[in-house]
Amino acid sequence: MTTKIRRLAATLSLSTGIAALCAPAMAQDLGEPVPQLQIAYYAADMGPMYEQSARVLSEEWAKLGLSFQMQPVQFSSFISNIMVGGGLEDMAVFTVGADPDRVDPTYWLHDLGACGARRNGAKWCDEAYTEMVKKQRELVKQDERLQLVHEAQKYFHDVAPWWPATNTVYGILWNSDKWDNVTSPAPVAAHEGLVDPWLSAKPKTDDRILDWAHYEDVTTYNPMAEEGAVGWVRFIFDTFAKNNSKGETVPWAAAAWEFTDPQTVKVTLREGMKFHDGEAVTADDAVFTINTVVELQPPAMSSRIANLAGAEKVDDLTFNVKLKAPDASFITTVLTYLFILPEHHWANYDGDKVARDVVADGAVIGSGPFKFKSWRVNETHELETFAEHFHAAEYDGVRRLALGQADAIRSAMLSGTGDIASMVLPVAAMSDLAAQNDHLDFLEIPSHGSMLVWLNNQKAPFTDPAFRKALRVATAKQRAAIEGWLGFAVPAGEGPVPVQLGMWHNSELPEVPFDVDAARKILEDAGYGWDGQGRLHFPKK
Amino acid sequence: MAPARTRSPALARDLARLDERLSAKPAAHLKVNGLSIGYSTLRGRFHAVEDVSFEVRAGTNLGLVGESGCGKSTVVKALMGLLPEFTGISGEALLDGQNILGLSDAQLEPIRWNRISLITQSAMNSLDPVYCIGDQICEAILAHEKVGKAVAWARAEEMFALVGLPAERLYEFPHQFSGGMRQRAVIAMALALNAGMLLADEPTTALDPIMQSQIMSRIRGIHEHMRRSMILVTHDIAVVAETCEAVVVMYAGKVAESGPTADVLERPLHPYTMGLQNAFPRLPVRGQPRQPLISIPGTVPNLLLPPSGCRFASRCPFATDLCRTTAPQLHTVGAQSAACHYTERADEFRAAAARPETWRNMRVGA
Amino acid sequence: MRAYILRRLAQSVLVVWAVTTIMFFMFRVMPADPTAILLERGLTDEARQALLEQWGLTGSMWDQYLAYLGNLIQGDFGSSFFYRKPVWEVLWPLIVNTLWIAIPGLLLGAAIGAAIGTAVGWARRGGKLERSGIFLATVIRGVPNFVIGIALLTIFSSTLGWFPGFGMGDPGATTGFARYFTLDFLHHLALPLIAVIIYFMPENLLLMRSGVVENRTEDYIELVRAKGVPQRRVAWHAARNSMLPLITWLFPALAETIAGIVVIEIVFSWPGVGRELVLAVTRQDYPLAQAAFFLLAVMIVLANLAADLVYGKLDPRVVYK
Amino acid sequence: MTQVPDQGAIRGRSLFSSARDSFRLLMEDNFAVVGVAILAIFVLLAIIGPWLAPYEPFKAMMTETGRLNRLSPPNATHLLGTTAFGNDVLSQFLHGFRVALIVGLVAALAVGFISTVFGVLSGYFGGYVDDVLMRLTDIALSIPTLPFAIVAVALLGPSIENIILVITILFWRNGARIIRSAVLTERERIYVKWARAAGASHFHIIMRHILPNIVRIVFLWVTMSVAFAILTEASLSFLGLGDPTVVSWGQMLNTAFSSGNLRTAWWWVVPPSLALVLLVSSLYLIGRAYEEQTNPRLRRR
Repeated sequence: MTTKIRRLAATLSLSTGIAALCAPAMAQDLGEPVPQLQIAYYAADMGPMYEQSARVLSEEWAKLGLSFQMQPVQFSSFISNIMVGGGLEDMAVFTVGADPDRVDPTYWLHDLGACGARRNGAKWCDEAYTEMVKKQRELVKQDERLQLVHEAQKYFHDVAPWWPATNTVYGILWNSDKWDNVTSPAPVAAHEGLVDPWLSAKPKTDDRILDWAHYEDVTTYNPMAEEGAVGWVRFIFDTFAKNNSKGETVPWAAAAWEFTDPQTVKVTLREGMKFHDGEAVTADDAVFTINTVVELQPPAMSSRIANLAGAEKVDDLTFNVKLKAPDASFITTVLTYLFILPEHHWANYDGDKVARDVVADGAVIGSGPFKFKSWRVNETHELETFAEHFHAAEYDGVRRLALGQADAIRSAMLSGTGDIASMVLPVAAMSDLAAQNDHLDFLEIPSHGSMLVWLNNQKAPFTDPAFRKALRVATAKQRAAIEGWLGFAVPAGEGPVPVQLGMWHNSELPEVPFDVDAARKILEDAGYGWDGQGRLHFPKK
Repeated sequence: MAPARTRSPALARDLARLDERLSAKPAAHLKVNGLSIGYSTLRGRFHAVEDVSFEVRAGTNLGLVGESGCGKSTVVKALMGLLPEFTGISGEALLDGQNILGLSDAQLEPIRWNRISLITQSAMNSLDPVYCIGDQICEAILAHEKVGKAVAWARAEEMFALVGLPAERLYEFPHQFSGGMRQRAVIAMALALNAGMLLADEPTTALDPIMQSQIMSRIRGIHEHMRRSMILVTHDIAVVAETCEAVVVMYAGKVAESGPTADVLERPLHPYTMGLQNAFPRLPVRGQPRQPLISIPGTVPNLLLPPSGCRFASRCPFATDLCRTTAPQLHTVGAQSAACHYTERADEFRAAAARPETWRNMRVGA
Repeated sequence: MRAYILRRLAQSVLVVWAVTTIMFFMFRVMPADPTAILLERGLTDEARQALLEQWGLTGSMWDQYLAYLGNLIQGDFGSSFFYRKPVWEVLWPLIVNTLWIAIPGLLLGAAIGAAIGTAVGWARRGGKLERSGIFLATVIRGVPNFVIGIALLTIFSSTLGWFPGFGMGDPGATTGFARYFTLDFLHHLALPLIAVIIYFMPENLLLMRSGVVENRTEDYIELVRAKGVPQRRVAWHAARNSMLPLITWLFPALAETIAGIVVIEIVFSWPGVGRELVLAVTRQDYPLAQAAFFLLAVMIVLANLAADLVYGKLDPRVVYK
Repeated sequence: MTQVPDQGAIRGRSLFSSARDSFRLLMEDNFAVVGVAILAIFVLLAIIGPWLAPYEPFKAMMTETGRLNRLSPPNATHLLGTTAFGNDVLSQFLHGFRVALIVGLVAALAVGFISTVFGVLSGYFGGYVDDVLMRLTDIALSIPTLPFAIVAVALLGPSIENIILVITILFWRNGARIIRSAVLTERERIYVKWARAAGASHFHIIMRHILPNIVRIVFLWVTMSVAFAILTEASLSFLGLGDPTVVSWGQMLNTAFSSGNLRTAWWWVVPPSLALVLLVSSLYLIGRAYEEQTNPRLRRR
C-alpha cells in the first residue's frame, strides 16, 4: 500500500512536476529531499474509519510532494506507545472519544497540549501556553476562565502544533413502535449518558423492559473498579450531578453546590433519597465514599480523583469537598462522576474494597434509578426500575445484551428483540436501517469526539511552523468526513477545543479553508521546492 | 469359562435339533461348464480363466492343481460369487442343478455357507481382527439358522472340538492364535453349517510343512467323517494324490489335463502335468530310483497378451511349430482328457520328462 | 496398562507445561499494554504502577513466570484484568455454553459423517453415489466455517425467519441451569449446532470412506461375504475396522475443532469460551486468555490420551506397554 | 531378492522426473482435473486481476450529488455494487485473488520446505535428532491452531508477512510427522541399502532415492498447506486480525460483518465467500487425488 500511495503521488506530481521544471526553482537551489513520513493510525480492530481517513488525508498531502508510509497501530499500543509513551515517529491520525469529562476544555487545552502533560504525544512544549492553560483551570469564576480559555485557543491556533480534522457523529437507533421520547445526549456519546435517552424513554406497549442491543459485557458492578461501563454502573449508583444536552451541569443527587473558596466545594444533597435496600441516603454516605476513594486511590478512578483531598460532613444533607488545588473543572467532570456508596454495606468490609466482588456479596446496592437484577456473563445484564427514585423511569427495567458484533445487533433491532442500539453498528448502518424499516427511528448525536492530526513537533520537518501550516491547509477535512466516516462526522472547527463544547469554543478563530495550491504557496514562500519528480525538498541552508 | 459342561437341558435340546438338521444335508453335486472369467483393465481385456469345465460328484473330492497365477483361486472365487462386480463371467456352474454364477449378493445369501462354504487361502488375513473367533463363527450360523446366540455358540464349540481346538479359545481374537490354529478355526467356521460343497482354497499354503500335513490329515479325517463334496485347490500334487478322487490341472487359465487322480498321476498326458510332478518331492516308490526334483523353467505367460498357440508351448521341451501356432483341443483318452496336440506321444514324453536334462537343455522363451 | 497410562500422563503434563510456558512468554513480550484503556482515560503513573503490581506484572519476567507456575499448580489461574475476578469464575459458565454446541455437534458430525462415509465407501467404485459423495464432501470441506455460519444465518434467520439470529436465549428467558432445557434454548441452539455439524462432518466422511474402501478388499471382508450374511452386516465389518484410524484422528480433531468453534461462536454471538478468548486477547486480558489457552491445550492432550485408550478398546490387537 | 540390482537402481531417480510422473497420474483423476482447472483460473486472475480492476480498491465512489455511493447493488458502473464505504466490490474482489494466492503459496512453500527438511532429517538419521524433533512436534501439536494464530498475530502485529509466518509456525508440525513416517519406510527399502553398500553419500541417497519416492506425499502436504493457509488467513481476517493495508476476501467479509451488512448486502458477501469456497475446494480435490496416489489401497483396480 505504501508503494501504491507513492505511485499515486508520483503520477499526481508528474503534472505539477512539469510545471516545476519550468519554474525558476532549480534542483541546485534545493536542500535535502523531505523523507518519507510515517502515518500512524488505529488498526482495523477499531473500525475501518481510521484507515480510510488516513488514506484520504494522505492522498491530499501527497500532492505537496510528500510520500507516506501507512502504519496501522493497535489501539492499546497506540495509547501506551504514542499517546502516553512519546513514541510518535512522524504523524498520527486518530480519534479521542466523546467521553463525558471531555466536555470541559481542560482536556483539550492542557492534557493534549501543555508541556509535560501525560497525553501530549505531539511533543509540543511552549512555556507561555502551558502557563495559560494551567491558570484557566484554577479560575473558578466562569467569565474569567472563559476569556483565558479563548485566549489560549488563539495562541494555539497561530502555532498549529496539531489540529482536529473531524468531529465524530454518533447515533441512536430505536424501535419507535415500542418506545417514545428517546432523546439525544449530545455532545456525549449515548453509551455514557443517563437521562438521555435512557430515563426519558417512554414505553408505548406492554413490553415495559428496554432492551439495549450492546456490544460487550460490563466488567464489574463495583463502581470503584469499573472503567468501561461507567454509565451503566451509574444506573445503580447515583452521581451528584449530570451534564445535560445543552452543556450545562444540572443537579442530580446533589440539589446544589458552590465553591466556598477555590479549594472547597459545599454540596447539598437532595432530600428523601433512599438506597435500594430502603436505607436513607445521608451526607455520611457521601463523605464515607469520597474519603474511601481518596484513601484507596482505585486505579480505574485515578484520572478523576487525582485532585480530591477529602470530604467532611456539615449536616445530614450537607458536606464539604476539599481539593488539593483549585479546580474549576471539578463541577463538570468530578461531580458528574462520583457516586454514593451505602456506608452500612461497606464500612465493615474487611477485604480489598476495590477488588470486592459485589455481585457475589449481594452488595450491588446504590441509590440510582435502577436496581441490579441479574448478570449472565457475556450475555445479558438486567436491571429493574427503582420506583422510589426521584427520576424513576416510566418503564419496568432495562437489559443490556452483550451481542459482541454489529451483525447480531442489526439482527436484534430488526427482529424487535432489541429496542435501542447506540454503538458498534456503524452510524451509517443505523441511518440506513431507520430509512428502510418503519419500526426503527434514528437520531444523530453530534459529539465532541475528535479525529486529530498529530505531528512530531520535535522532529523536522514538523519543527517548521510553515510546514505545519501548509499541512493544515492541505487537510481534507470534508473528504475525511464523507469518505472516511461515511458522512457521519463533520469537518472540525478551528483550534483545539471542539465546537461542540459550546461557549468554551473560540468561534472567532480565523477559518483555514482547504486549498492545496495555497499550501504549496506557503511551502514555496518558506523556501521549499520541488525536484523534477515533484518531490518536496527542504529549503537550502 | 467352560460352557460345554454347563449346557442347560433346553440348550442341549436345541443344539441336538440343530445338529440333526444340519447333518441331514446331503452332499452336493457340482458341474461347471465352459467357465470363462475376464477382466477389463486400463490396458485391455484379458481372460484369467478360459473355458474351464469339470464335475464334482456328490461326496467326492476334486483337486484343482497348478502353479500360482494360473486361475485356480479365481475359479473358487467365481463359485463363491466373490469376484469384483465388473468381472465378466460366462459359462455355468450347476450346484445340484441350479446355476450359481451371476447371482446377486442377495440371491446368493441363502446359498453361501448353507450349501457351499469356503476354507480360505490365508487364514492370517481372513478373520476380522476386531471380533473374537466365536462371534465370527456364530455370525455365519445365525445368518442362516433361526437359533439363539447360545445355541450357535454351542455349535461353534462342537466345530472347535472337531478341529481339535479347546472351546474356551472361541473367546479369543485372531491375533492371539498361531497360524495353524487360525487355519483350523477357519475350517471350523467352514464346517459350521455342514454345507454340501466345500471349497478349500490352498488351505495350507501359508503354513510350515509339519503344520501342512497336520491340517491336511485333519481335512481328510473330517471329510471321511462327514462325507461332503469338496474342491481342493493346491499346487501340491502330492496332497491331491492323497486326498482327491479326481483332479483338474490348470495352466494359464485353461484346463491342461483332467481325470481320475490315479490315472492322471500314473499316466500324465500333458507335459505340464509331467513337469509339475517332477517339481514335487515324492515318496520313493519301491523298486525305482529316487527321483530328482526338477523345476519347470520360465514363468506363466502374460495373460494380457496370450500366445496364439498352446499356452505352455514356451516352456514345453516337446513343443513344435504346431504348438506355437494352434491352440490344442481337449483330447480324451479313457477317463482322462488333456489339451495337447500330442497325447498319443505321452509315453515317449513321460520317459524324457523324467530326465532333468530334458528341461535344463531347452531354450526358455523361444 | 496402569504403568502405560501413568507414563502417558507424565508425558502429557510435560507437554502442557511446555505449551503453558510458550504462551506465558508470548503474552509477556506483547508490545501492547493492558493498562492502555485506562491510560487513555487519564490513568496516573502511580495508579498505573499500583495496577501493574496488583496484576503481577512487575518484577522480572522470570519471577512472574515462577509465580504464575506456582499459582497454576495450586489451581489458581489468577484474576481477570477485565472482569476483576478469578478467571475460573468467568470461564466456567462459558465452558458449559461452549460444550453445548461442541459435544453434540462433534458427535453428530462424526456419526453422520461416518454413516454416509460408510455408504459412499461401500458403493460401487466409480459409481454415481461414490463420485457425488466424494465431490460434495470435498467441496463442503472447503467451505470456511464462518461462511457456513453466514449462509445459515442469511437463509434460516434473516430470510425465512425460522430461527433466531444470535445469542443463546431470548433476553429475560429462564435463568440458571434450567434454561438449558427450555424450547427457547433449543431454538437458539439449532443453527450454531448445525454449523458445527456441517463443519465437522466432511472430514469424517472422507476418512471413513477411505477406510471402508481400504478394508472392503481385505480377505476377511471376502470371508464375511462368503458367509452369506446380509450386505449391511458386511458393510458393518468394513466400517467397524475403519473406525480404528478414524478414532486416532477424531480425538485430536475434536479438541482442534473446539478451538475452531471460536469463529462459529462469534458469528452466532454464542457466549462461549472461544468468543471470550478472542475478546480477552484484544483486551490484553492475559490471565483470562492464558487460562482459556491452557484449557484448550489440556483438552487436546487429554483427547490424545483418550484416543489411545479408546483405540485399545476397539482394537484387541493393541497391547499397552 | 538375491539378484543384484542393476546400476539404475543404485543411481535412483531424479526429483524432477518423479514429480512429473506424479503430475501425470494426477491428471488421470477427473476431480483433480476440475481442481487444477479452477486453480489455473484463479492463478490467472491473481496475475491479471489487479489490472482488470476498474477502480483502486479503496477509492471512495461518489454519487453525482457528491454523496458517498454506499451499498449500491450491482449496476452498470459497479458490476458487483459498492460496499458500505463506497468502495467498488469488483475491484476489491479482484485484488483479493492475488492476496489469497500469495498467502497460500508462500506459506505452503515455507511449510513444505520446513516439514520436508525436518521430516527427512528425522526419519533418515533417526536416533537423537529424531527424538528431539518428535518431542518438538508433540508440543507443537498440542497448541490449538486458530487461538494460537489469534494471539500470535495480535502479538506480532497484523501484517501479511506475520500472518504467513504464523501459518508456517503452525502447520510444519503435521507435515514433518507425515513425511517422517514416509521416509522411515523408504529408508528400509532394498535399493537404499544397496545404494548405501555401493558407497553412495547420504546426500545422494536423500536426493535420488528418498525424495523422489516421497515427492507425492510432499505434494499432498503442500497442497493441503495451501488450503490451510488460505483458510487461516481468511479466518484471521474475518476476525479483524488481517493486514489492513491489503484487500483479502476474509477482510471484505469482516468489513461487511463489522458494518452489520452481512445478511443483506449479498453482492458484497457472495463473491468473496464463493471464491474462498472454490479455491479451497479445488485444492482439496487435488489433495484428495494425491491421497489416492500415495495410498495404493485406495487406487481402483
